[in-house]
Amino acid sequence: MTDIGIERQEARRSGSAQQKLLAFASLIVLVAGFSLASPRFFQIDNILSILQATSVNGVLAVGVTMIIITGGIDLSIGTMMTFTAVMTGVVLTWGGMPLPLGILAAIGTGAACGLISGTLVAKARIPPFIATLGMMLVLKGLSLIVTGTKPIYFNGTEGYTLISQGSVIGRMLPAFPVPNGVLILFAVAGLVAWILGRTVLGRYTFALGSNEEAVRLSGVNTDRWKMAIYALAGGICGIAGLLISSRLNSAQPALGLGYELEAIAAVVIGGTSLSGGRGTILGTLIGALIMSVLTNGLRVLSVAPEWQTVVTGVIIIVAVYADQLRRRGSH
Amino acid sequence: MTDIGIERQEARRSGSAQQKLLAFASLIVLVAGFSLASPRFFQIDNILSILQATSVNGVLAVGVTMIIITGGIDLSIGTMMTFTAVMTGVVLTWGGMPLPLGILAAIGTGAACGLISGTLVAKARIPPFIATLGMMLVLKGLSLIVTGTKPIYFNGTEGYTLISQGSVIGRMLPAFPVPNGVLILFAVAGLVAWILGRTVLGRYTFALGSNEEAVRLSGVNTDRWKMAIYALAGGICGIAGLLISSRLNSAQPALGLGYELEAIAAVVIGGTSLSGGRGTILGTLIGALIMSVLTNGLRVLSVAPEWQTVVTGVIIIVAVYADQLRRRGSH
Amino acid sequence: QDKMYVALISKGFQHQFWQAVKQGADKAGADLGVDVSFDGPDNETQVDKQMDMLAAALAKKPSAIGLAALDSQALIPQLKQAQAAKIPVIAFDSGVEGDIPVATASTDNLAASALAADKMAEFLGGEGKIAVVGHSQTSTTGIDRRDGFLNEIKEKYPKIEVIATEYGDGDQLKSTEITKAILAANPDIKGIFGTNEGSAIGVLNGVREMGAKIVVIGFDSGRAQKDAIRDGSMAGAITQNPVGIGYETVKAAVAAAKGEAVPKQIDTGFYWYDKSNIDDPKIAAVLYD
Amino acid sequence: MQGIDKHFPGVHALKSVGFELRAGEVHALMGENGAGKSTLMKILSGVYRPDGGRILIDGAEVQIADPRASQALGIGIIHQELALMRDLTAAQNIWIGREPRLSLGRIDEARQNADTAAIFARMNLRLDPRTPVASLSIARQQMIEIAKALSYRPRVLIMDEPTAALNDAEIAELFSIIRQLRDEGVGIIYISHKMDEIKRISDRITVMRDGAHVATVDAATTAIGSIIAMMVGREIGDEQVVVPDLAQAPVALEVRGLTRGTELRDISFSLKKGEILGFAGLMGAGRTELARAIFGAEPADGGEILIHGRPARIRSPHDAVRAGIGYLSEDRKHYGLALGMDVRANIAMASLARFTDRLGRLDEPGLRKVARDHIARLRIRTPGDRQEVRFLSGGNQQKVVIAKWLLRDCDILIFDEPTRGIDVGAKAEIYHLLTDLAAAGKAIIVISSEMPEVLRLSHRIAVMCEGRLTGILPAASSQQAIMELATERQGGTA
Ligand SMILES: Nc1ncnc2c1ncn2[C@@H]1O[C@H](COP(=O)(O)OP(=O)(O)OP(=O)(O)O)[C@@H](O)[C@H]1O
Ligand SMILES: Nc1ncnc2c1ncn2[C@@H]1O[C@H](COP(=O)(O)OP(=O)(O)OP(=O)(O)O)[C@@H](O)[C@H]1O
Ligand SMILES: [Mg+2]
Ligand SMILES: [Mg+2]
Repeated sequence: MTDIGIERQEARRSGSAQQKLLAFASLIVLVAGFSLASPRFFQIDNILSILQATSVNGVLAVGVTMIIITGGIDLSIGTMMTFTAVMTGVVLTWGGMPLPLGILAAIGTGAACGLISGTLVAKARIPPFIATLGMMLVLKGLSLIVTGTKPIYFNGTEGYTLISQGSVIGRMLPAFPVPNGVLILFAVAGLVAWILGRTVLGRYTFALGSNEEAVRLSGVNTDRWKMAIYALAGGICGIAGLLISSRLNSAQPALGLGYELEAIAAVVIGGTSLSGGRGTILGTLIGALIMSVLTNGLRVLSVAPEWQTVVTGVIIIVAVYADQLRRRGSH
Repeated sequence: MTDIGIERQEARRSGSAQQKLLAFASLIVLVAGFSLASPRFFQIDNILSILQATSVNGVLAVGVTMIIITGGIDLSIGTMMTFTAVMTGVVLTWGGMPLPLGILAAIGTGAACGLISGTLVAKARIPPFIATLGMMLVLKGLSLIVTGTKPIYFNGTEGYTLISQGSVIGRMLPAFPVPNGVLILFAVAGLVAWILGRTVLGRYTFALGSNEEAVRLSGVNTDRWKMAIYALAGGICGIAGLLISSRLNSAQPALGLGYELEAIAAVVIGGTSLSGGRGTILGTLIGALIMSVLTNGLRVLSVAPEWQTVVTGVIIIVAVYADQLRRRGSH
Repeated sequence: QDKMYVALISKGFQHQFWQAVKQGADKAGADLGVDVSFDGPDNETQVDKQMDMLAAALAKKPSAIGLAALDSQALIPQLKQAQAAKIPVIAFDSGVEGDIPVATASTDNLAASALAADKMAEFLGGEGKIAVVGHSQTSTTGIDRRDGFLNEIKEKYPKIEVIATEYGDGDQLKSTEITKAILAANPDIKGIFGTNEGSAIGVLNGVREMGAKIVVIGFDSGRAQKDAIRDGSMAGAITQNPVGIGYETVKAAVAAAKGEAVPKQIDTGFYWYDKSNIDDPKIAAVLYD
Repeated sequence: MQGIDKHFPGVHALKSVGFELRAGEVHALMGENGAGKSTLMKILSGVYRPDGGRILIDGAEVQIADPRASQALGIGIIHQELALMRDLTAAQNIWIGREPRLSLGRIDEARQNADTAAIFARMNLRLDPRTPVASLSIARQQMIEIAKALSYRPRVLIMDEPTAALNDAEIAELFSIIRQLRDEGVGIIYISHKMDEIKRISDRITVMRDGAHVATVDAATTAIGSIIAMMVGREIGDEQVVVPDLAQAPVALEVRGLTRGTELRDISFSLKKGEILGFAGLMGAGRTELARAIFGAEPADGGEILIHGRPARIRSPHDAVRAGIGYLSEDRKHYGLALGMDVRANIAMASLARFTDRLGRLDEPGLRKVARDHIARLRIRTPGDRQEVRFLSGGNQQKVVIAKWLLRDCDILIFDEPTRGIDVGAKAEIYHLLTDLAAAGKAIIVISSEMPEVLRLSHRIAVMCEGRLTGILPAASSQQAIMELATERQGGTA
């Protein structure tokens, strides 16, 4: 990682705006390809399903993008999402509390879990991989224990499913009933993009990933900021917990494992580097969309499931390779 | 010019040997704890089954240690292991070939897959996370496709189960019938430790993880070495494929997903840094043992499975934290 | 002095179905005054994890073992070990090849899903396009339920066309997305069969989100399926008797450990339930929430 | 090299530069920060490909596509930025890619260590070849790079600021090696900003300015003044230190009995407002350790730190900065800069709180303004304040770190090798700046391995040896007196 011999990367900066647009191209190619292959693909209903399918993974990916930019990783996001959903269930269904308290419970639980991970990473200096792996196991177990391994249903809470499935836009524009879940994804993405681009927290997020020691030696309380970032990402997991439990109208305690890999994949496909210091929310959104377009498209084409896996693997590699070529080509 | 520097570095170096011994302490504490908690735990049979349970994960972990030391990651090891087992099944059961060819098939398939990942990483400059994620999906699909989603049984191959379950030692020392799988694990670990410690390949493994650009500037063909390392790790996955299929007397095409995480966890618990440049095989072995002692011990204590997860999560964090404290304390 | 101890190794523990089995086993344990432990891997691919669990169980020297084998062939060496140690083995949920298990308490999944196929045909009037959302492409229950359903359709209902068979790993959200993709690709589809609780609820959610009006048939029970059957969004479902499976397994295990004779096959049965009979006490007894 | 051209985005780094090196000469390459010296050398060593021009060796045109090709042609280089593998040992770093092998791909570590020890002996460097590089100070890392270049036995040896982190004793050592190589017929390209060195070692001098070749002159017959004039295009006055009367000034920083292990032993001194205290000592004397201890980067085990007369608890750099201490590290790459971020972000890194509103929003226009002010004030050569720092030349990177601490406006500033890699012109400006800061009431510590720098700046000179403070001398002390204290061992043995 010297700064010698970086000719390869020297065009990065000037190309970076352009690059995002180009990463978008992979997505366009996929959409175009599937549209040609099946008339059923590019239908308003199906597009809305794809967007809806992106919402949970997208929110998780946006949250973990921040952590990855600091040079960390969070393996617990999948089970944390589940745990926040469970806690919402506890508050709403078992406790009979009003909806806002349930929302607070989800976000608060996520933030608290994130803060614990962050503390383990920053203060106890446990590598993020281990701290969050431990957290993932703990939260997985806790969800099962709290619920007694039974789902908690939200039947008692009027309109809980509307959080993700209702459509505020649909009421105004009946032709384009974008589900609220998608709006929430965009809102969260917008918020995090704003934080990353415009606030001190965002600045330190990049700085920590770029050279943590230099930031510390600039007199910045790096531990505190890092904990804040993990807590924020945890809160965002809580939003994902709301979305998924609203879609399923229940908190499913056994679900969640494996969601972290999918979210991290979206982040990396979106061009964020796992070694930290670099990344964009727009890229993450595109990465998440690429994943769900791919999954949906192959299903719409009725590709056999085992071939779906193979093709997904190949296309992920090709998409990132194309991106790579463009970067190299752009100087 | 003083020799303070020299004195201090010597203290450091001797500290590192000590450190490994201390990481060993976490393992000892676990074993002692479980032995006290249940008389069933420290029985020869149970110790042997713990060792047996470590063999597959241990071999995978040893292989991926090399890749992690280069600063890379390999998510495909789990499904690659399965794919190599499937190819062995194809050669032995379907093809009716003799055992040595089957062994060659496993190791060869693994090495070939590893070489492909390595090429994607080194030549196409695809981030290891994505290259091996793609590989993981492709191999998962291919295993299902090749087998037609049904397991291939090795009933036609005399003595196939002996690879892992026979006991060469047991024939000499009937009181301590250590299964061959465990011997193979130790042999592989010994070989890789030797490669890392004594050979040029090992040197470049550390060098790449430490500062790849500097290695390149020194005129080393970094791409070629990186590919060699991925191929070697792939070959080792092939050995894991032999072990698991020998234990199961079959190639199970759906198995494998999730094994990568467990192996990587063992590596990191063993003190290897995910950012590369640092790591030991002894540490990885201890990490793998910690994981299987933990799992077995909790089962022997009949802890409910959901609590098993919670306790495992906590102990992993605590073990690594203890290690961290010791390191900080030691200077 | 020692209380008898029965170790149950299942195929999983997180799903409702397995919890119901565990509930039955615990009840039998209480009734018969024996200790019961219940363990299982995270998912139904982890054959070697199950092996390690069996090894740990053997180390505990139980009076008997109950086993829901993920791959019975693969486990044979360890089962022989149990046999040598004179620990009787009871197979549950699905059978174990060979003569090692002294008894098998299971559901005939092939027959159960054939019944689901018959019901589907009945609702569709014998023709139309349908799809299957399975929970596993490789586990024995997954394969049996898929094949039982598909074979029955193929043999008896030539005018019904199965246009897609997908697998959602029993994950509700994944099954939801799969269902939506199937519906998007085939607007003329008439029915979908979900092969376990998670798949069935996923199908239900997908159908609901797409606003489709089709016949949904499920498997197993659980609160959401029961509600859906009551409000008519699910036509009906097949239920096994998981509590019974657990109970009978432990009962047989205790008997075998005492050296008493046990029936080789214990059929715990399966039932079709829909709006009309869901509150029937006989059915209600085998449903779980 | 003829007509070499190189563009970077926004920068025309080399404009048809010609350069000629004879066998057996030491050819100094000079120019301001960002003039293009390193870029030219990176082209010669295969790191960059030129956009235009030819390279001839022994009259024949050669293509240098990558570092390996350059090595094969007998070209060795010591890069300005250290390119070491920190997790490997000194010997392993030196022989990377050329390990002595045994059968089966094994490495002959014993021979490798012996060979390394031999090179170290030649350089008079006392260092165990098995020492991990990560645990070495910058100066020693620099020595490793030199050893590595020597081990290649090159025909052409490029040294890009090899002495930036070295002190006089080591430089003398290095020079005797360079002379020896020159006498063996090796052509040496020597880049440095230390004018006295250039005169001492070089045969010819090539001066570059703004990416263009200005002149090549004979070293013996050209006056330093005119070389500087060629470099910067103007005259630079040489000033003497004026010690202000600080009798009435309050004490800003007092250190009492600071101790940590064997690295720092019972160090006490005080620093007054408006004072510049220079720290001299040999490599490894513990000056950096002292600075890091005061700054809380690696807190001390014992002793007391008083700030403005009050005891301060400093357990982390955060505490230190809040207490009004700033520390510029000698290792800008690892401890000073976020290389992947832009100039603006780096300059503001220590002062973001000032530019943040209650919502946590950053005042970007404000940041842009201060960044541009500092770029102008320190003459940082960059296409703009949004350029990533890693694309800046070494000296300009150093200026960015200085700008970071100027912006922070601390009462007490500790500058560790502040002018590392900075050109003569800029150096004079920075000296000015430090003097002005002191005059404005700041208390400043300057750690430097360059004796002239210490003498030029300091109001008092503290000397360290082996982790002890061996004495504090007044401004007008002789180098002789300083050296005596710097080598004063415990028990008097030298
Ligand atoms: N990889 C790069 N990308 C963009 N610009 C670069 C790159 N490398 C160098 N430059 C620019 O080229 C110019 C020449 O830089 P170079 O490093 O050659 O200067 P230098 O003469 O070695 O200076 P110094 O004395 O500070 O080391 C500078 O303006 C620098 O910002
Ligand atoms: N980060 C570090 N970790 C361990 N040892 C270090 C570290 N930095 C420096 N050292 C060692 O500590 C000793 C004191 O070094 P220090 O850098 O404090 O000396 P110094 O007086 O600043 O000299 P200089 O900076 O000129 O080398 C040296 O032997 C050096 O090798
Ligand atoms: Mg330079
Ligand atoms: Mg120093």
